[in-house]
Amino acid sequence: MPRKDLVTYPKKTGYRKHTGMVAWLLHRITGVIIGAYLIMHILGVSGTVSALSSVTGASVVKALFLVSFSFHAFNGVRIILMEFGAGAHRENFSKYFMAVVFITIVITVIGAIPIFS
Amino acid sequence: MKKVTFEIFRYDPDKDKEPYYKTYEVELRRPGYLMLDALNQIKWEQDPTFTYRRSCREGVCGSDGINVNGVNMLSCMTKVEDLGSDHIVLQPLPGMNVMRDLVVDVDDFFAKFITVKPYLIRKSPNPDKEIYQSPEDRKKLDGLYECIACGCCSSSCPSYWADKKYLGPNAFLRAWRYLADSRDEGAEERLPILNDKHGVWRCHTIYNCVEACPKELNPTEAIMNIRKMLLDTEF
Amino acid sequence: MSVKVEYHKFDVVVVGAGGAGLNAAQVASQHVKTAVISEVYPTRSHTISAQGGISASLGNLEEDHWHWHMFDTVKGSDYLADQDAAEYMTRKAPEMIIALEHIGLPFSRTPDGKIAQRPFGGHTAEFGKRPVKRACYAADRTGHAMLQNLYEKSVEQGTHFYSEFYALELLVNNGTVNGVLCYDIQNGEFHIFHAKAIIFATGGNCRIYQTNSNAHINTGDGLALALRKGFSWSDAEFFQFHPTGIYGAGNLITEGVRGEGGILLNKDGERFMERYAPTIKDLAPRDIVSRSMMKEILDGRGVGPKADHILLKIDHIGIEAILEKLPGIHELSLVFAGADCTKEPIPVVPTAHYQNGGIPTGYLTQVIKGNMDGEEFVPGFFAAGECASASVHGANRLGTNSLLDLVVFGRTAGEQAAKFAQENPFVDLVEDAGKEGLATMQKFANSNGTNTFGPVWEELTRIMQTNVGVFRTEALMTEALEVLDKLEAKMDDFRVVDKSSVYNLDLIEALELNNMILVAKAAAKAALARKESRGGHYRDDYPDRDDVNFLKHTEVYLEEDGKTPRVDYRKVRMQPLTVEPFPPKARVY
Amino acid sequence: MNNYKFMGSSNTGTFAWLMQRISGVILILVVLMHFFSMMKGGEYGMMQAVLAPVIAFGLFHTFNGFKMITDDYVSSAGWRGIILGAYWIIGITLAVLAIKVI
Repeated sequence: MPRKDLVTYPKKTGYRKHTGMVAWLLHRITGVIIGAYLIMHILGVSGTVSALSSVTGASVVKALFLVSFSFHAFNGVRIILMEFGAGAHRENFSKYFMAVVFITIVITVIGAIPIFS
Repeated sequence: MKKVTFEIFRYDPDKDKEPYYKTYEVELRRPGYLMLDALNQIKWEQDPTFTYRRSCREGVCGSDGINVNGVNMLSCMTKVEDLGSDHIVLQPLPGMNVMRDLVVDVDDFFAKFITVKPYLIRKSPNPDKEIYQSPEDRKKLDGLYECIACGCCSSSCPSYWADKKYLGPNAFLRAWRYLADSRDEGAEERLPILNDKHGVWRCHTIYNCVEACPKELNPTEAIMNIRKMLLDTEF
Repeated sequence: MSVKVEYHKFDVVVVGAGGAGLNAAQVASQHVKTAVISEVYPTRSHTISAQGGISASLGNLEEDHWHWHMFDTVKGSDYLADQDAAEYMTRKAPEMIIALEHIGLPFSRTPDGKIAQRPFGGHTAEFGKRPVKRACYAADRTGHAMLQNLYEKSVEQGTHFYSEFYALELLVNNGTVNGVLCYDIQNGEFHIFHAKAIIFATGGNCRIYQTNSNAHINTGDGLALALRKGFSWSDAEFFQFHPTGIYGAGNLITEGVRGEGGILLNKDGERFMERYAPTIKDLAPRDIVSRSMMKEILDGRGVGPKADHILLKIDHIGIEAILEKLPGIHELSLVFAGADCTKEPIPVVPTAHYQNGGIPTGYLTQVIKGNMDGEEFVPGFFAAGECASASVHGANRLGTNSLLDLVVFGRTAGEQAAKFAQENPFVDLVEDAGKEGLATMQKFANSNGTNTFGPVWEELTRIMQTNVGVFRTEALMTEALEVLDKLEAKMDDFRVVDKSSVYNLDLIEALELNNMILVAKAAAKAALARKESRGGHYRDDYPDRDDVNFLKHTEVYLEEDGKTPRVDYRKVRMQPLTVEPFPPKARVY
Repeated sequence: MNNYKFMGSSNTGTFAWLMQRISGVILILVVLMHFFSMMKGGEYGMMQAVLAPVIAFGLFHTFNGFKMITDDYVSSAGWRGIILGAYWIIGITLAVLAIKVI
């Protein structure tokens, strides 16, 4: 049936963020950061745009890469566990998410020492 | 008596150029006062022009999915006091077009639900008696056939908001209910529909559907099972 | 008054998309072009709330026979059922259940893979000797599973759906029913469906009671449409009060709870049904249990601070059994009663549940017009489900027979209507067809009086609950009729505030209320005229059954003015199709 | 009602989905190896056994990930074609540049 002027949804409050949705958003954002880092790194190291070498070599950028990478990697593992294992249950996924955050912190701290020393 | 403010999305295409929000005060007249009681109170006592869907009022017909303080739920199963807030924002289900007030257009939602061929497909002839099914096989359908098609899951899914052709968690749950049925022989016909750019691969395991489902079902698990089945058939 | 009306032509049009409507549509679509009109989306019809099961003498767990089932049905109806229809339904039952299973209904299973069955109220073996397991079930979501399967099946068959369409008028040309006028709730437009055959499957009307188990849409619209066109409402006084509605909310707790071993307790913790029905106790038919519960409450043995309800105890069957067989009940009692039924009893009270009568039909679902002199079929008009009366339920329906009714008669209606449509040409619509429906619609759409929906509806449900409820007397019902007349007058001074053409719920509620008042008046008038007690109709002033004067169907017609009910009667069809009739006997359990 | 009947005729995603998982798991190992080895200025991080999978799987995983985001948010077939084409060009260019370094 044809309808009169349907409107889309002007949000007063956005959809409530729970761990699953936060994890997904972070996974997207960190993915883009890592991708950008990889592109810049290759362009820099290969000498195509040598200026980028110093950008990707900067300690802060390296640290940012490390945080993003650890989160993205272990959240990826979490997703695979959910997909193939028995992880796809209500009770599990917040626990898994907290484990990912914990591992990310540990790896970042381990990496930060050589980066900044 | 305790009073709660409701800030409700309003839009009437006949007279409003733009949607707006209107505030109502609702009395909670007994312990366990339900969201639907509150909506009825507003409609019958304060503002008859306010419109929403409802029918069975016991959480099985799936008419009254709405977005309450940013989460999708059924108004007839939600106790106002359980929300723990004196200020409640009601919006129509996100990701669907608004027809009026809290009423959304669900034709597209039902079209997607039907796309996955949600009926028993039999290749072998039926016996004269019932098709035997062991209690263990029957148990596999628990958590699948209880779906009430309220749309809370699909409407909570960021992939569904982004991709208008995405079939959505509801359709996959429905598809898996039949794929998992020991009596069904329609996997060949159903899988190509699910194995698509707008099919199961658009799911990013965000879990909003699981959080939103008022019947506590698990569409994400159904999607994962479909993926595994696809993997088995292709490799 | 000129409005744009869109015309559609179908061989068969089904009004109502519950179990009966969808089953009819699903079958008719296999033969002819079929449309379904529904006030809500099909999967949201009230069949979805049916819980406990659907009866059929499959004999999967113990010996059973359709003849025993027929006996139980006739006895349960207090001998008011038409016995040809009762035989037809119970004989067809096993075949229909198998057909449902073949389209995918996820029945619970026995260890050897057959459809599982459980006992239910009033179902017995060997003509009343002992309870029998006859109800096939899918946990406690039988109706839910069935409705969705039927919807999916009818979509597969290519049925045309018109969802959120509200029927305004049944169209008749010279005695032949040939169409229906509808209002598109979503767009505010009018549609006329011109058809060779119309199937009414519009459901019940228990929203006229304060405490009821029905959905917001069960307002008796179909009955009102049929009444206004000169058809009758058979056995209008018989309503079923289900014993176990949740106290305060009215939502149903299935009889399957008692089938699985649940018991009713009064405030002394006494299992009082042992006194009222010594043989089958808590599994007596619903009218008897409801009445016993009300007696306990009136005698001061009710539970709670106001001593106004009864307890239903189920926790003794164990938490695992509850979660496996009654998961929906667990959820419902948690939300609506605040009671965890695995640990504590559920507070319950009788709740208006089902309209036993309906538009009278033959056992092949053709609508009939009749009185004591005889009956004749109406061409092109079929009815099935709760809105129809074949009649298999008579004065009281047995649990699980309603799902069976809508499956058997829904299917039959589909077959018969398709056959009728194949054999007969279209009958032209009369000139200005739909005039009356449009006029009613415009009257309310433009109304600017003083009364609004809320107060009138509250008054209506209150008076029906107290005065035309479980126990009835001449004085109570006379008072009810007076109040209903006043309420009807209020509808002439009504106000519909909402003037929008899009999803105007205010307008729909006004139209529904208008129908509800008509239906309530018809019911009260029929109840007043039946001076005996039978099944669900219990008169304090006439406590005994009177087979000499009242072993006959009530037929309520409307007078010429289109709003005053007139009570007539029709003979009960006592002759079954092939077996010997069951003569009326005293009804004890 | 809209018709979704013809769905299922376009590309399938099983292979891409599976490869995204496999490459992801391998990348965790090799990238961490490369990263920490380079931190210490070690030769180990420059070994071809480490770098080759970093480049191959890294580029695949990156651009397949970008493609997923594109699939989510870009519905027009034209734009999608242009963007996916750009991914291919950039991906191959980067691969050539990276191989030259090794």
